[in-house]
Amino acid sequence: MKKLRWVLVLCFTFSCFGTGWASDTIKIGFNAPLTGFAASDGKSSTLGAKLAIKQINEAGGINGKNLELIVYDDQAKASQSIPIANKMIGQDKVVVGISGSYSAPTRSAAGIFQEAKIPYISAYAIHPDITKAGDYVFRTSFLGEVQGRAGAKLIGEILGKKRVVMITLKNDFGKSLAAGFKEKAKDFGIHIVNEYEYSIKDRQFGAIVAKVKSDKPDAIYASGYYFTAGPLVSQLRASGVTCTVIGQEGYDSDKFIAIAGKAAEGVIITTSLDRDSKAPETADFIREFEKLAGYPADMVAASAHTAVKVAALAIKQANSTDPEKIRDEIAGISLKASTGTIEFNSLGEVSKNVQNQIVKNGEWHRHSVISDPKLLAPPEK
Amino acid sequence: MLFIELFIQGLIQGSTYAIIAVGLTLVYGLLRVLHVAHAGLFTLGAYLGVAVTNQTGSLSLGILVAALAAGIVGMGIYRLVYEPMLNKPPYVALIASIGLYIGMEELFRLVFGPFGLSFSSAPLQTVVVVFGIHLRACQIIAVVTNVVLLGGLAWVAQKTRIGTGWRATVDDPQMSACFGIDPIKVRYRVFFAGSALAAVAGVLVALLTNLVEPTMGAVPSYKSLAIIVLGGLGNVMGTLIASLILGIIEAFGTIYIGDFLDRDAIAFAFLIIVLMIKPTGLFTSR
Amino acid sequence: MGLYEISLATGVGIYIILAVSLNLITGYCGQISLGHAAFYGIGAYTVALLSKMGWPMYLTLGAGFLVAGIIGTIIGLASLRVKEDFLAIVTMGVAFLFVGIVRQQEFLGGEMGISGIPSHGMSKPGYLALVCGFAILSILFSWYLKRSWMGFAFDAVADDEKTARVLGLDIKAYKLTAFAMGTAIAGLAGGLYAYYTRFIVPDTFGFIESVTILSMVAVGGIGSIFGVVIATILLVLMPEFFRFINDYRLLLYGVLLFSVMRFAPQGLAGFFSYLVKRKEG
Amino acid sequence: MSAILLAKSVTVKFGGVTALDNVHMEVEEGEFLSLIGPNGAGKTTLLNTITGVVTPVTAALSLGGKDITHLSTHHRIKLGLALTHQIVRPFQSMTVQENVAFAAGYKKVRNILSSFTSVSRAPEMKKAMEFLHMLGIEQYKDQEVSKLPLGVLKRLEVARALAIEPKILLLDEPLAGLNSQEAGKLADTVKSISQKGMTIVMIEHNLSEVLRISDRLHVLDNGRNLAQGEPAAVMNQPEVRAAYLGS
Repeated sequence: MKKLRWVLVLCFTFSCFGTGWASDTIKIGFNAPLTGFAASDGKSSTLGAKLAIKQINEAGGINGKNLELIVYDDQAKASQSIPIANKMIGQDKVVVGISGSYSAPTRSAAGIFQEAKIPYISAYAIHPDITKAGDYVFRTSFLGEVQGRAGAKLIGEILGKKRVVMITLKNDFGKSLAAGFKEKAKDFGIHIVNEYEYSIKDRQFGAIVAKVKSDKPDAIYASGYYFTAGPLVSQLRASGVTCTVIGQEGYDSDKFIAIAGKAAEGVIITTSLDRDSKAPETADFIREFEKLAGYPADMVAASAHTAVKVAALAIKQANSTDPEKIRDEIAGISLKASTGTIEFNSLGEVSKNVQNQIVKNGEWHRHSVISDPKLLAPPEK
Repeated sequence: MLFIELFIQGLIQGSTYAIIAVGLTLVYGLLRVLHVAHAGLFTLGAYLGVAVTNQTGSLSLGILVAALAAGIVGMGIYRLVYEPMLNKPPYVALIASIGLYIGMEELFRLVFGPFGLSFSSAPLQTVVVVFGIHLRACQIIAVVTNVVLLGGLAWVAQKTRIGTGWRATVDDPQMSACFGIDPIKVRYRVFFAGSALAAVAGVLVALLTNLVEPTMGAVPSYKSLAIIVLGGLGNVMGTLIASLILGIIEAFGTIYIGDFLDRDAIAFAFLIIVLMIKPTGLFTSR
Repeated sequence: MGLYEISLATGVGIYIILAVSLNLITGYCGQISLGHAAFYGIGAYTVALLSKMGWPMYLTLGAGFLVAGIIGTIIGLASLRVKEDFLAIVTMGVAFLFVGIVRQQEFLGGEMGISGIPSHGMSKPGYLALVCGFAILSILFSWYLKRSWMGFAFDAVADDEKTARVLGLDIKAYKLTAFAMGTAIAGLAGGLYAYYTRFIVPDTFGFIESVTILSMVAVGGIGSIFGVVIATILLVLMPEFFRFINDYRLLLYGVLLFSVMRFAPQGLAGFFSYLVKRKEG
Repeated sequence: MSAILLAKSVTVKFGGVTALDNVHMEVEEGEFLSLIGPNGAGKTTLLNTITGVVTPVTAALSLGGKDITHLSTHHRIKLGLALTHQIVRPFQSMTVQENVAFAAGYKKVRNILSSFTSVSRAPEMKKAMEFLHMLGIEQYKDQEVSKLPLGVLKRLEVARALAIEPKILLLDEPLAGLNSQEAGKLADTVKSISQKGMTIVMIEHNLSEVLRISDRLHVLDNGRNLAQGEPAAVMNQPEVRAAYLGS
């Protein structure tokens, strides 16, 4: 029994050696939730980023040097991403940071990268404050508000449904989508019958489903991730609610269809990964990702892949590892990536088309595209 | 119409809480230990239930394997974790149990992957319309299993010799030992029964949501603690009733005071109000 | 000391204040609290709101300290009515209530939390010095408390309430004092955290965080000051050292918690005094 | 001599059972009163009612002339009451000397602020030695309580109760569990404390010691006053004999 205590102490002291031995690779930092409730998105985004790194290194790297991805687990918690950001900047000396995580950790890391004047790209976190941290912070996906407005156009104009019930996931993702949706609902003639909120930990929605049924809406605008939307949609259908359900990029994974099963048929989502896209970047990405990961690509993987490609191109064009030069290159970049053409405005936001996907016999397929620059314009300041 | 549906949904939710919490209240009644890792057995049961059903195609075999495995693991936890800590202050077992739960959650993620498991074709999903209310077979079965299992357990506790043995050991282990009841055997039986029930609850929830994830035990791990306090510690019937009441309050709460308190806050607000009025919980603890 | 080390040290400093403050309640007075992060949160939100209104730092930190202490006393009053078995679960309820309520109030930023908290205006090393100053202050305070007659009274309450009452001790007053002091200092830690991250979300102050703090006190050895401080440093730095094995970090944390409680239930303090005794013996 | 402790019309019910039925008891300053009666007569319940541990249905309690019926236990203790337990309850985390020293520091823990400002324990530790010496257990002063024999722990209880300098000391079966030789010695010690002027009320079944050291007896039988007065006279009363021997 005594020996065990000593073993515990010894193994702990041995582990104190850091891993920062010098090498001639260009380091890119990557924080993602590898453990905790968001572990699935963490894994997808990390694999998406690793695919991009593999592709770039196989094509000869950048100016003769290979890219190295430094991955850290932030458990989707703000308190975890602060030391990570400082470690990436201070110890690993990354030239660019990329967030493959949710909004809370991304927001706290963005402030640190801005202060250290090192460019930081958010792959899919949608909180408006991220890019407000400063001119060194960029985002390759559209904001929650923008996607919410697209949802209003999809329901009100494209589908022509007027009586809508909103089921909002109570976190920053759900709240900013709802804000965008409400902002444009009237313009598209939508009457919001009711709005219900649920917590990210909920999987059984008996009460909300019962109330929605009594509201008898034409359509439901429900925000959530696949692990909440899957059960929600299947319980809606099982209780006899037949109207169309509109979701967002949070649903965008084959796991959603696996969970909801037949109930997923006909669900439409606003996202940025078009499975039926003819564009080579997207088609290649979908094929390569499935080969690497062993499961079909999802929006989170595509976003991380895009963010790494943006960083790599910027380093190549800057032809140097000076963070300031890389930042300027990112700001002026124009790249056709798996999630659309990436061009940043003065605030570091992108303006790209919204790909609407629909579940048809168990697979995501293109439903329609929204390319209304005025509607989808991200904030400037 | 809406009220009936909310009431039924509350019953369904309450039933899953009850089956999990009953194991916990028995363990607490017996050892005064807050067995947080009990929720890990709930998740273990869900994983095994779905995995076996997907392989063999038979749900009943899945439930059986899940219950048996969880029961054995539960006994193992008693022997390796709690037995050496019985004479230690209560927080020791509490922290060890929380550490164990975190470890179990991580093991599930490492073994089964972060994406969670679903039924290849979820059984018991046929919809039955009962005077206008659409209910899935699994929802009805959840309530029925709860009533049968807990009713049976309460009957065993009241009427049979084993049951009285359990209750006697809860009241006074030394005294019941004088009457030939081996308290150690009773503890193993209680851990087996409680863990098996948690596994059954796991499979039931997997049927309701068709999603098994490493962290699915997080909510039950703390909510069932609130329930065993409400239901009176070690009191099976009390736990059943407290779980159903909580399920119903949560169902109505999410709709009517949803924008003031979230689901967990409603449950704990209810608990604290009850404790302020009656510090020993809704029912006298055995 | 690079950026990384400073941010880590500041985090450790804040956690030391938190663990020492919980040790006052759980260690000295024997009241198990699973809701301590709620007062950490009350301090953080108070400071966040007041600092955005332009209040200077020492005023906001003082306000965070007081508000958390006052609410802590009220919760303490409620907890006096409850049997000690239920106390842990009632305090757990407090953790969920706090997050549940804060998440719904718009003026507290709801889910989005509060961002744009003004900077403390000091350099990073300067702020680290301030945090360490407060940490040392709280350690000295609890060291003094242990020596004072109040500490003696706490030992009696923790040991056997009924006997202490029969010796004329006002048990309720002492429990409330422990609660008030512990929650107030936790509020201070919350305020320091608000300036450290400059944006706060409700989930940071939930049940999981309360468990982390209680684990630091238990692993350190309940009631011992230096054991708790060492355990805090260990439990904050351990995940950092094992950063490179991302996938197994949380598993290791769970295993560490479990094995310390299984093999050294008196915690590090007990473990060291056991070594000392064996050397002398 | 005025009555230092007055307990009038004390009625206590536990559920349906009437533990005490309109009991009346008076204790004179400086006297050594023993409260006797068969098991279940309500002796300990009366004691617990006086200290406030048990809340009576009706009662009028006064200590040193002040009404203490509705005061909380620690207030009553502050007014000069002290109690030892039937089953010993030493502070496990403290040594023998610390147990008594804590009680001796009762003034310092009276209010929160004074407890915070006072640090030195030396005077109380010294005072504790006096009480330990009085009870003859000073040689155990540095020992952990968990390993000590019952006799020493019984004396520790008395020493600790004396340390808060009460006006009246309530002893709940101090001799229970001791062999006759230890019981005799402890009885003598308690008698010497009484002779120094301390008012004592003792519950005890060891009748030979009770008769030897008590000034007065008060007899209870299933919750009612049976008799009270000078020891020898009380024991000769037929109803007292019947109560003990069971008619």
